Amino acid sequence: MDGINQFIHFTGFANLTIEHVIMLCIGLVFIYLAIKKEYEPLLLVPIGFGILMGNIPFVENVGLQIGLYEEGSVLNYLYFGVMKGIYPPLIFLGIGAMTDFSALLSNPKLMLLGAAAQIGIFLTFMAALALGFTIEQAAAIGIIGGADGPTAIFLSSKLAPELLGAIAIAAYSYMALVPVIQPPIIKLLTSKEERQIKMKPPRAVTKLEKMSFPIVGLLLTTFISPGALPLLGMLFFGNMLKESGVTKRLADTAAKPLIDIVTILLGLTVGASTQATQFLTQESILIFVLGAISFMIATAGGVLFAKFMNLFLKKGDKLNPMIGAAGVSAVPDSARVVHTLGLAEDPSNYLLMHAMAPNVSGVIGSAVAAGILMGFLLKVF
Amino acid sequence: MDGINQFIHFTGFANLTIEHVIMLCIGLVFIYLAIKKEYEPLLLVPIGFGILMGNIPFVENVGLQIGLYEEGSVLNYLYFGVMKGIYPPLIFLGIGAMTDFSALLSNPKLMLLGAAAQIGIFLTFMAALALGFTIEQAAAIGIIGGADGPTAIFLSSKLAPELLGAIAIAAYSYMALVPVIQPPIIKLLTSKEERQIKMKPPRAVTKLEKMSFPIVGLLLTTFISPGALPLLGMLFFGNMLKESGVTKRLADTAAKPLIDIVTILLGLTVGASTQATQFLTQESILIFVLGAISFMIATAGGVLFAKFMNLFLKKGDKLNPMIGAAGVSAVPDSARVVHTLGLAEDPSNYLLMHAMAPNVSGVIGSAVAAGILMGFLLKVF
Amino acid sequence: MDGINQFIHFTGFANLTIEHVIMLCIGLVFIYLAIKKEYEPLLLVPIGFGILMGNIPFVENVGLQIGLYEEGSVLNYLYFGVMKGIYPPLIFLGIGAMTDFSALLSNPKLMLLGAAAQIGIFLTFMAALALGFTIEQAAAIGIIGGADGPTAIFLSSKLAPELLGAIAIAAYSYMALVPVIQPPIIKLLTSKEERQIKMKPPRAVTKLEKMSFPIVGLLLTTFISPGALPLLGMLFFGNMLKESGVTKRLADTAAKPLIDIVTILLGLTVGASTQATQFLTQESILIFVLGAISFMIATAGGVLFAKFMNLFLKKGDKLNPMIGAAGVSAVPDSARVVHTLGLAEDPSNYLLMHAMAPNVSGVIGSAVAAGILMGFLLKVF
Amino acid sequence: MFDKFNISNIVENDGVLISIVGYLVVFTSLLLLAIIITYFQKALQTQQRKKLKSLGHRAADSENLSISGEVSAAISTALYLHFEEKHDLENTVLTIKRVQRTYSPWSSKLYGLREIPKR
Amino acid sequence: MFDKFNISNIVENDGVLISIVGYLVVFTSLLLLAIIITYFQKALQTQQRKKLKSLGHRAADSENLSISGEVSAAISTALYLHFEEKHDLENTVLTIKRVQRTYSPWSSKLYGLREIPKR
Amino acid sequence: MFDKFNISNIVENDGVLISIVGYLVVFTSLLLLAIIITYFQKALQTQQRKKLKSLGHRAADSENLSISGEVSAAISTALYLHFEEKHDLENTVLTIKRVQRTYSPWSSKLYGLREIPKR
Ligand code: NA
Ligand code: NA
Ligand code: NA
Repeated sequence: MDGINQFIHFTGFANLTIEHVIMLCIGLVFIYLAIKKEYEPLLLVPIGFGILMGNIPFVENVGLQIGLYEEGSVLNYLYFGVMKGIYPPLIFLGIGAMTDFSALLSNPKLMLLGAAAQIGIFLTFMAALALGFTIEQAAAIGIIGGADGPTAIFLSSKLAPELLGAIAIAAYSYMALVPVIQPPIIKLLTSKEERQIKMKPPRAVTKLEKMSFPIVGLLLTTFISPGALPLLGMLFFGNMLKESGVTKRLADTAAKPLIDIVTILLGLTVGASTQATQFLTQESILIFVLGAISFMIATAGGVLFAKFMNLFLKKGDKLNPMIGAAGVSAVPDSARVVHTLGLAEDPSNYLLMHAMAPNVSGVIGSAVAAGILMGFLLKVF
Repeated sequence: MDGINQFIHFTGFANLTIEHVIMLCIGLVFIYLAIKKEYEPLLLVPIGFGILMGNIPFVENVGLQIGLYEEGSVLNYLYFGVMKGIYPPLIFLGIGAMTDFSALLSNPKLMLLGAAAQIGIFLTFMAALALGFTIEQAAAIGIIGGADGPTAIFLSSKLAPELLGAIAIAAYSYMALVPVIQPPIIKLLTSKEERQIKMKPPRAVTKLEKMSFPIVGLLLTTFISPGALPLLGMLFFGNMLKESGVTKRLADTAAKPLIDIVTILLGLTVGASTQATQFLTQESILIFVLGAISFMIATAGGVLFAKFMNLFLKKGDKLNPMIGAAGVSAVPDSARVVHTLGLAEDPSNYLLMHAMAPNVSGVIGSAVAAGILMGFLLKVF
Repeated sequence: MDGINQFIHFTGFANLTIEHVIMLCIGLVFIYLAIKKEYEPLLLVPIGFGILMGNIPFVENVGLQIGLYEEGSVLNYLYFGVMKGIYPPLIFLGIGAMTDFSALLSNPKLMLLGAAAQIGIFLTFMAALALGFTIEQAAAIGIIGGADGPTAIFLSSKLAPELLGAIAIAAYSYMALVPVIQPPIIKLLTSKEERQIKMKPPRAVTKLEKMSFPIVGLLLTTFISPGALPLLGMLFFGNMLKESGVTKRLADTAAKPLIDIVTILLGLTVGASTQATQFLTQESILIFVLGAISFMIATAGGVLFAKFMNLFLKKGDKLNPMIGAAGVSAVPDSARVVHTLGLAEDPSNYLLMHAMAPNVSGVIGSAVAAGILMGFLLKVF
Repeated sequence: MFDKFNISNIVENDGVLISIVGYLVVFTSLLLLAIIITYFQKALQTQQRKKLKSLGHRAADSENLSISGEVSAAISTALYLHFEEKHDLENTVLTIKRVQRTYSPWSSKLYGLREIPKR
Repeated sequence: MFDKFNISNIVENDGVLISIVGYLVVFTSLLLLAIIITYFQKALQTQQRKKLKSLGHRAADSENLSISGEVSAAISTALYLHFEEKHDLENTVLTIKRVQRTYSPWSSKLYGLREIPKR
Repeated sequence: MFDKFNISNIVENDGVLISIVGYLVVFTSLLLLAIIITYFQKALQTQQRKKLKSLGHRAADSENLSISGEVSAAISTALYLHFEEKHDLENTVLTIKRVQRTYSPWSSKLYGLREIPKR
């Protein structure tokens, strides 16, 4: 009887709490959204399943080595790459190897929209400060507004590892929900005429320009913000492999098996890091609220700045202000949202290529912002 | 002359012992069986070559950093994933991503055969106890009867790392030898009529069932046996990636480069862990004997339970008892053995699809068993 | 104003030195050579971009965790595989999985040319000793003459980690410059008649010979030089996977995603290890000079030994002495250089297949040499 | 080698108890899984039949929802040929055509890395 | 939950300062990048036009160096169809054919691992 | 920079000894390898010829067991074209067709992960 008792004592049923149930349901919702709505499935499926795996109830710290937070467990070893900020740069490497920066190169002034949308980061940073978070935590929460999962994970791992799970989940959730969050804000801030503005077709970009971009981009952005080197260095390195024309083999590997492996491990462990016993706190909920606000501010920032730029542009060159919303990044979803809205107003208005420019520069923008925040806050002396 | 002496002192020839010769021959036999007989070549070639590499004689512990057991050597670093039980769950991830559970879903009652065959684990466990092994060692030895390499390696790494090499080699050897071990036992326990029983064609399985299975399977099995989470969590996660329909890219990577890389490293280092100076002991030989017995018991258990089930099934629904033998797992070899035996009796009797159901549920069964053994034996309090 | 000052203090502009500028230019030259001249692009692009990333100026050791030499930085984690000598054997694994040793098997006596060219290693070793390097450093510098990047990195990581960056950069630079370095030396040492010698077509090689080679090669070379086990073991293991005929799946993975991932990480971090603050020393320059001499001696050694062999070969069997130059390895560039020179003398003289034999045996030769040097110098007792 | 064999070792270590509990648990988990799957499938089929009916099909019987015997035989034959290594046929019969989705710049899916959205 | 809201926390922590400096720096870096790219492109086009002229072409105007409107429309249509998941068309329109280079022994590129050299 | 050059450093450190032993060992290993391969091949050919004879072939001479000159020339030409980057030809000549084995559920090879067995 003793053996049976012990066995029962170890089962998940014996250790189940209401928090576990809540988290398991959240995991199921993530998987549902990924499969049914196809919201960011490549991330929501691993994260959702990770949430399930991280919330199977068990007796902690008796040497079973099951949980992500137990030293010696497999999940703990795989989580190492998240905790130490190793996975995000590798993901950026793969992203660089699959990104075509042509849209941005053909119309460089659109990069400013990617800068403007980063206002979400800094306003949220201040709001989090006001709510009593430490300055490091506030910075990590603010970066959710950058709408870049790897950047958010990287900065959190350096500044506020205790919030990493909540920040990562918030960032990816809202990135997945971009098609829900952005349209009302865009419509609120633009007139019908503005939404119907057609933009000039982008000009062709030469091979030499594409090859030079990763080098120029690396030198300029990391000279200004050296803290962004791990992220932007890898992003531009990946892009160099792609555009050099002589390293296709390496670019292919970076853009497929390497990024896939890292995505699987990152998604799974980030999901599993939401172990109910550690995750369901008031702080986590606050982070979710701040994250949502952050996304909205960023969207508004991009759109309003596009309207501001229009004041200075002559007639034929005016921007469709909706593409400013793509500056939040959340690549490529927000660009696609803009495109869809454009088609709704005028079925012959294809905004996707134009929206991609602020979209990818938003990535650079938030990585630069992360680097600056690290520069300010990681100071030891 | 001194230099030449020193050089000679360091050569393999100067350090060769009879044990090295024996192990080198075993390595050659593994490679031979893999290439000539095609017994599990994807594992026996790496393991066999690993045995060769692990048994090149050298002067140990003088800082050369050659041997697997020398800190700082490459083999030692690569062995880390075996020692810490990291590789097996990653292999299960890949296996999940390539396994189609349709056969099992279309006839769930066949899962019981996969449970029945696990009797081999527990009887061997008791036999090993009787022979004087510690309880942790006995459990690790018993799991050989689960006929699943990764499960055996995982449990050994947690419970009895000192026996890991011998257990892994035994498990994979017998899995390779399934076509030799099983047929006589199956024939002994079944009549000709039984072996000729034809089973109803399996029914089709919907996409929704296949998608739900990894979730239901995860929750149920790991709630009952949380210790199985690292293995079964990854198995079902891989299957989720495969069946979700929206993460094909990740499933492909898990099922090809990821599992291949891990298989190469695991096979090689498990092979190299058989360094003669540490491996050729009476214990190792005992483990091999117990492993063989374990496989036979498991086979018998599966077949006999199928006959037992037939007592309760009405005429047209009777099982061909041979498929019980597939419950040991050793996927897919034991299913194929059953199929071949079926064809020998009646060239129109295709048992493969039916045998796959106990075959894959045997995998789940032995992972659950491993989890329970860990729960009983890893207790700290 | 304080904040702005601090920000400026952290920028690359504020920390830029003339050494950084020099290194950045070297990085650009590497990338230029890779893209424009296609000299070893799969290595020079990652190394070149790594040099750029390693020489973005920043404030060191204030916790920013940017630099390769700062503990906890991403580059530092990725550099682990270089420092501990893990990447080179994995590259050898991939190389083994893509190398066809037929050329060598069809005319085994050509292997001696691969041995002869290793004279470059030992003469440079002595020269470095005379110049005041320690014996470990001298051995690591000498191995540059082996013209094998992974071997050079592996030996340096074990014997002289402080010189690793310079040695790796020197080795890869000269491997890339083989088409520039070798032709004049070859022409100097051979007459026009010699360069026009046609060789018998190689005979076919059976599958069994190709399958046995990795086993025989492993046993023989590592019995003689156990220190070469990490490199040669992996090389022959990869080749076993390729030639076994039953592990194609694993060979494919070793030869593509695995080697690509390792190449990306190795190239990038070796490049980034040239951080100006640590790299630009008189020692580094000496190493470059010695490396160049080493390549020239090796080339001459191979050619002269081919001429020496011709003294003993009867008329129809004479070697074209140019193929001796391919014995330095730098696979496959030096073989191709020989081929091109051969065509220049006689457009119907195809030397490539003949040159591949000394070419690949040069790889084995320098790995054996590395093993012996380790045996002599890593002694602890 | 087997001289140390001593049955009392088993009892002292709770070996019998652990074995019985362990074996029962393995059985229970797979049995429960089988039961859940079965019920889940029944629920699904009921729902599906309702749908089919409401769409005007004749009451779909279970036969219609399963693989027919002929299809099954075809699969078995294919598998048989497969294992007999009739290579020419094998490749014809079993090749599964995979259309790999191309990752153009516009579907590069930075971060999101998501597949092409439907709708 | 929001009761702790206290604006003075921001000022005490230099929050405003960091935010302003941070936002400005983000702007500056992307602005500088945009400017450099623009100038680089102008320099390139000047050079290119010179070349074209020296080769006897009529003075190439900027139109000739850009994607024409028609091409752009075609691309947009393709993308539209792509996102509307007209699958049959999609695969026709957007498939990028990749010729994977074979790695024969002779291009195995030990160490060097380099691609096939031109010239 | 080279002013520190001092030949006595070599002798003091056993540099000459190590070099001579080292170089000899490298030679020896490759020489032994060459010898073993040669003998192994001879043994194989003897065996093969016996087999061919026993099967009623005319005594197979060594020519028959090697690549003929023409084949070799063809290969060389292909390689030549290959390196000269006659791209159109290259792809025709050197493409090696790989038939990737499909991993259907039935050959999924859990654990075993083995390839399809012959027999
Ligand atoms: Na962003
Ligand atoms: Na099993
Ligand atoms: Na060499």
